[in-house]
Amino acid sequence: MLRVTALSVRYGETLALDRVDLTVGRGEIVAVLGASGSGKTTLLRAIAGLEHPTTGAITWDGESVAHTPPHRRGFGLMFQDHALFSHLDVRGNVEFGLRMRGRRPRPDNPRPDISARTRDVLDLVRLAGFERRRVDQLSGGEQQRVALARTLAPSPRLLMLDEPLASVDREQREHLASELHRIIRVAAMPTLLVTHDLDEAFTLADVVVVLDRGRVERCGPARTVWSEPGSITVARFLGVATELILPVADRTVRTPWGPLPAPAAADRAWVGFRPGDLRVDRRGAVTATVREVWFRRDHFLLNVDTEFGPMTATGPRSFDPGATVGIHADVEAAVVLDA
Amino acid sequence: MLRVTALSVRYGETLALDRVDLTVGRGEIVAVLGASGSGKTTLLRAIAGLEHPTTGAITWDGESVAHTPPHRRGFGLMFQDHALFSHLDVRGNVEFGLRMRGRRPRPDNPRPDISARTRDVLDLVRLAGFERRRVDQLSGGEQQRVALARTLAPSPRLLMLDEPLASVDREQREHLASELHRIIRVAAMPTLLVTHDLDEAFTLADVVVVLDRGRVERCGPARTVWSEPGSITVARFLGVATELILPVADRTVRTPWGPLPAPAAADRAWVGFRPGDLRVDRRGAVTATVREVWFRRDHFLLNVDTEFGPMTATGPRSFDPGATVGIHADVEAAVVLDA
Amino acid sequence: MTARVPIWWGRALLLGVPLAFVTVFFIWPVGAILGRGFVVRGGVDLSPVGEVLTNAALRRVVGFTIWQAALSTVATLAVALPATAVLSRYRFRGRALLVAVLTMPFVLPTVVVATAFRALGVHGSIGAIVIAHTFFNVAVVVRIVGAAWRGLDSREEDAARVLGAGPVRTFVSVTLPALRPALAAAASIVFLFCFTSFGVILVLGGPRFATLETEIYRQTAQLLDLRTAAALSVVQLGAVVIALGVAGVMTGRNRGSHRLPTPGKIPARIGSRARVAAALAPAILLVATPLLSLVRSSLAHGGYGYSHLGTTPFGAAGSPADALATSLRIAAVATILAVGLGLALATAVTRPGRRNRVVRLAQSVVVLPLGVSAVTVGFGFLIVFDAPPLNLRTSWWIIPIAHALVALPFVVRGTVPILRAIDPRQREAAAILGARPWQVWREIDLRLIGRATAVAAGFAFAISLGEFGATLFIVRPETTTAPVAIFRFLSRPGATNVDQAMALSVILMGITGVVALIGERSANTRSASTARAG
Amino acid sequence: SSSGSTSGARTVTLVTHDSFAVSKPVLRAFTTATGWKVRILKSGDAGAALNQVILTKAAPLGDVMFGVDNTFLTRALDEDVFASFSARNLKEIPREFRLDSTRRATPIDFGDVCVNADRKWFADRRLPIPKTLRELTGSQYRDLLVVENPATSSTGLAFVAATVAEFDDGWLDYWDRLRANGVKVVDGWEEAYNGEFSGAAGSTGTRPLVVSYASSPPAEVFFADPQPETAPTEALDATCFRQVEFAGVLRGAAHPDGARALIDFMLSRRFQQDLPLTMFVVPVMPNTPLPPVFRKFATVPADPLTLTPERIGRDRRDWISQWTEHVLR
Ligand SMILES: Nc1ncnc2c1ncn2[C@@H]1O[C@H](COP(=O)(O)OP(=O)(O)OP(=O)(O)O)[C@@H](O)[C@H]1O
Ligand SMILES: Nc1ncnc2c1ncn2[C@@H]1O[C@H](COP(=O)(O)OP(=O)(O)OP(=O)(O)O)[C@@H](O)[C@H]1O
Ligand SMILES: [Mg+2]
Ligand SMILES: [Mg+2]
Repeated sequence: MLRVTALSVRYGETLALDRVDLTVGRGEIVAVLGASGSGKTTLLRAIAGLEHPTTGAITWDGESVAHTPPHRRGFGLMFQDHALFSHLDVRGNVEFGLRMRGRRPRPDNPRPDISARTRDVLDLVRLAGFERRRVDQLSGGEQQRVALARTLAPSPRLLMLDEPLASVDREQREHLASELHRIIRVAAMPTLLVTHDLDEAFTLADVVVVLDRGRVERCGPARTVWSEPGSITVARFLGVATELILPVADRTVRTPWGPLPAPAAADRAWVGFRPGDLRVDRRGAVTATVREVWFRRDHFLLNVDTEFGPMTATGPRSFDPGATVGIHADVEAAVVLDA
Repeated sequence: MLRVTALSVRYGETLALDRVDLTVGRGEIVAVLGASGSGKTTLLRAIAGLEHPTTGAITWDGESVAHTPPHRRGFGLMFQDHALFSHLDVRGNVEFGLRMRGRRPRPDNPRPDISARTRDVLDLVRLAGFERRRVDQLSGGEQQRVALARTLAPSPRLLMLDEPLASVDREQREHLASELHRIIRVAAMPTLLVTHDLDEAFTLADVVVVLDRGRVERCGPARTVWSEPGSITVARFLGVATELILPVADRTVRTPWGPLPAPAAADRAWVGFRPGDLRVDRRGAVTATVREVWFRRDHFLLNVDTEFGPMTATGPRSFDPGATVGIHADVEAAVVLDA
Repeated sequence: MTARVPIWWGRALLLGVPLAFVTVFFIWPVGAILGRGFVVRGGVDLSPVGEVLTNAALRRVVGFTIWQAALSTVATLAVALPATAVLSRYRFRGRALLVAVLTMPFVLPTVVVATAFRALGVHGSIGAIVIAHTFFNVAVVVRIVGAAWRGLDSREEDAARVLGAGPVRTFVSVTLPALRPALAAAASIVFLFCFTSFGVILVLGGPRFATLETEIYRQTAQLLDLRTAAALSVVQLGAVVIALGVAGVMTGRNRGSHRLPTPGKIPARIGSRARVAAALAPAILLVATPLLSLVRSSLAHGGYGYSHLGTTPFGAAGSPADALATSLRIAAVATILAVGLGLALATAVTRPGRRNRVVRLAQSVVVLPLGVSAVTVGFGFLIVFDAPPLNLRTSWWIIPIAHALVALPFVVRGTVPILRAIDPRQREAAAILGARPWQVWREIDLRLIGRATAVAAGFAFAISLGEFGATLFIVRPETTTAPVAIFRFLSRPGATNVDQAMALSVILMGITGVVALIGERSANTRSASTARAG
Repeated sequence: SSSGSTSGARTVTLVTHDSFAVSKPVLRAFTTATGWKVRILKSGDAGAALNQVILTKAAPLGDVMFGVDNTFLTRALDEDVFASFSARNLKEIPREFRLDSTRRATPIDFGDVCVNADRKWFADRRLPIPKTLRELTGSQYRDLLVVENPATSSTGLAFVAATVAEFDDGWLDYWDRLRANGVKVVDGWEEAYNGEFSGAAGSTGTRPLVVSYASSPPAEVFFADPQPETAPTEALDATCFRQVEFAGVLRGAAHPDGARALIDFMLSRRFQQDLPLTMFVVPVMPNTPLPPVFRKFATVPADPLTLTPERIGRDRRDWISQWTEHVLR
């Protein structure tokens, strides 16, 4: 089990990580989310031993790894920019970790069959037949899958993936995501997953951590974090596009679509909706004027103006800008916070 | 206007592009989709003049660019792996293209437009204040935005973006996507956009091209391609997850949810559904056993087994594996093809 | 941002052994001989330096030395860079052979080359000096810069072209900055060679031209005026240190974009053939013409020299074949010493981590032997290695050690720019995958500098085969090397002596070419087979 | 310690210059006769070798030094690198060679530095070969002479000494005239003889007059294959400056016995006889039989130019700098 306590990392002036606390249990998948530059990569690098924390502790099963060099930690890290070995072919890259471990076969961990394992992980990432290819002659997605295979091959005791599927297409991504999920559960491998794809994060992760400028802004079980972002920043980050400031009376927020319990004894509350929770509907309680319409394959996304301010809603069909529509809300799904 | 005719590119044994035809009009955004390794990057590189086509022609406004070297084509290409200049800082990277266009500084006002333009594009990608940073000390998303800014800065006459937003978070991505859309429309810049994000593709693009193993598998207006993928490969690529082979009689496909017009005079048809078009519903016409459930933030994704085969559907709440549910289909949305 | 090297003593050892070597075999003897010049009755008297600097004639000598070295360096770069460009970018038949030919001059004794140049009418002017220096040093640029150029990541160049930079501007604004460390390394070596060049100045320039090196030789070996010699040596060292400082500034900061060298990516096509030929022509003409004229004169008298390789001339210590065998043995030992120590130092210097002053100093110190007169070092050896345990004055070992000192800078300067350019993430990835520090070195660093190391080893070998100035002072009859033998043949009148000298020169040059060819070939096949088989 | 004797075998170490040579059987004869093996350390040219000996006098490189000539003799004596030693045959050596009255340096051989001429060149042009130094400034010999730089070549220095001996205070005027007459200066004997002189075998040189040795003509014959009937070159008697080479026992030598034995041997007939063809010098011992090529082709001038070692030692520096000013600048 990995435990990170009050971890800070500084690059010159930049405080890239600011007293981060984090726990990853056996077989648990923790998704690390956060805006660009919020410190996700830095967190993984620090855990791997590639950055020197200015403060804080990293322990594995209760023992500090501060004085364990990276190659003895037994952690796997898939780099965001892959960092493939340009002088080795695909197979050379994938079997690298196995060869390094294999030098010291221990009785409890006998020298694995390197080529069989290499074949297996290459099958997994659908790159069978690419063994002899030079890595700089692969497409972006192929490179990313080699990097993933290379990280998985030695079965690390902690798996850290930095945007593992950013460059692969949707079909492959779904395949790989479910395969990863299976592997992680079977091997009970604690996993830290950095991703920008909320679907991926919330599909795979047990726990979601949201970083903001180096600090942990929110941490909790995936479903809870989704429904209770806890702060406006996190709410925005998790897709809240419509923000309303609404009056509170009797500890109740009065929304156009009905009352909601207020979070605190203030006289105003912040109420946020994700686009999917606001629908264009003839019976909608709020009248809106269409400003912009975006095609979203199975629906349309509408930016509209209302008496409560701008809203972003979904609709089943397109409307011309300037048209008047009604907006209906799924009040249950609203995120309510202190204003 | 860019026209590509019968373009083929070969890497040794691999035929990376196979007689590709393509047209991009003024102000038109063409999204290039395709599985990993299907030749998207190769297509952009060939148009930019960085790969020598084995056959085919590339013309701009009717004139061949075959003998125009890359630097005279005036095309902009954002590389999938960024290819930032590691010896230059952020500003040096962004203004590189402007300097190369040879705007001479005047004595009274040295390089006015270069620094103003640099500031503008850096503002656009939200990297104001990063001018002096070394590019290898940026986070992945920051690097990607520098690459985007560098490509946009000289206002190329053709814009080619290779997965421009793969490493930026959802919020930034939506911001950048709408900014890009605005810029492209205002400058009427023909654009080729490679992306793995179907949302992005279908939101931004006028025309969608789907590549498969170097060949154009489908090409057409975005909405048409979405509703009529034209082939099973493209249908799968565009999210069809449930595939049924159903009997045809009287030129009508008999689905459990009602009849559909058959595409041809065969006795069986291929019917595909996207997960969103199959819903768990008490009144569903098909009885199914739940196999797997995935949390999808505002809904659940269910893999179920039915008498017609496995299906992937969505549901409002979670079910335990083994539970029996009904499946309802939005038959209108089905993709029907020859079996 | 960097992987910690947990065993600090490992690094200390990597740094310490080469530094100890340089200290014992270079700094100590040179310091001792300078001490003889400066220490007067127990006190240090530096006034000779002032005298040298105020003496108009000597000031002229200093000025001329710097000027001719700078001019020669520029000329060498001008001739060598176009050739380097096509040799490292294009793939065509005979490439490896060309590289080998360009390397040959390196081993030729100056006396021999002078004969060839004189026959071509090139002598007795500053032009002759510059041409001869270029002839000798083209290989330095072609090989050091070439090794870096081949490993250059071409993606940034693509980016520049798409952004509107033509080939020239792409070269200036993207390629050149990336090559800068290697260029600085090569240029500083060439500069030092020309700066301390001895034979070329005397033989081809003629007696009118005096440089610091010739003055130091005269003051030390002929006049035994150690005071003046020491002062001149200090001035020489000062100039060398300044030159190295300039090179250091030129080197700039690290870049992480070196990849596995992929030799000759672009097959030379019809259109580009002419360009390839044009770029190679100056270098080939300059190098091949004197070489061919040498070969021709070695064939005089029905190839007497070749048929009498095993003949010990009357009164000589051994036959040409004996000298050749000695040279090869010494060169092998010197190469092993130089490559081993050089790689250790290069590794220590480039290991990620805080760069301290010792490390930066170490890099410069190893280059100094190139910038100090052979006679100073040779005389220094005599006065310090006169007692056990380092009673080496008359030992066989002193020769390969002296050669290794001269070759060391090639190994260090040839590999450091490439080690620096290795993306640190590659090492990090290896560490994450469980590679211990030495495994990281073996699997990443060594693989990527394979070619540069082969090149450096080739240089070390060639340097040892051709070294003359220092060898002459420490050689013994039973350790007569080929260049010394050539020199001795030529210092006796008579046709058979000249014939044997010429034949031996051509054979020496042939061996160098073959060694270079093998190195080139094996580096090529290694990277090719890596690509294929891993 | 420096002679590094191995397991009982007695070894005497000889420090000398590059041009030293001796044939193997001769050396073996010495070992057989005395039990001493000889180790030879060649250490650069004559000047450099002596300077190394001087530098290392606290811990001598070897036991014997051979190759100090009369131009360097005073430096060796002033630095006191030799121990005194009277060789067995010393008395038999003609007085003219015994230049060290303190009996530390023993003369072994001598040679003459003379202007050499390419006979064929002069014959082809029907031009008389010059006879004296003075004639060399004649306009018919314009651009024909090549000499060595006295700053870097001992041959060159000997020739300068020859002009001093001949012209005394007027030597610089002579050089001015030589310069005006197109004398060419190169740095070493090798370039002068092999590179510039037209008479050397296989040379591409163009100048028919060169400062070389009286023994060069026999060497041309000896090292030709096959050997010609007549020498292609000749040395000009009246231009010769005599160089005498000395040996001495090094002060502080580890094996002074061996050293003394070796010097005695150098004056023996066996060694003296070997000298002409190994080093192309003439033995100092009278009545040593000379090899046929020497008898036939070598000149031994009866009245060569000479200067005392003291004079050379005192003025050498000034000569060189004045010469450099007049001839090179
Ligand atoms: N080597 C470095 N030197 C200085 N600053 C750095 C360095 N690496 C990263 N930073 C800065 O530290 C902050 C955190 O970077 P990090 O790479 O951890 O972000 P990230 O969350 O991974 O972002 P992204 O999603 O864009 O990859 C950023 O502001 C970045 O600019
Ligand atoms: N330099 C090269 N040498 C050989 N094969 C190459 C080279 N570059 C690409 N390929 C191959 O050509 C095919 C097309 O590559 P390309 O980079 O165009 O794919 P892509 O569609 O951009 O994929 P991705 O989405 O993964 O980036 C791939 O199979 C790839 O392996
Ligand atoms: Mg990151
Ligand atoms: Mg691609």
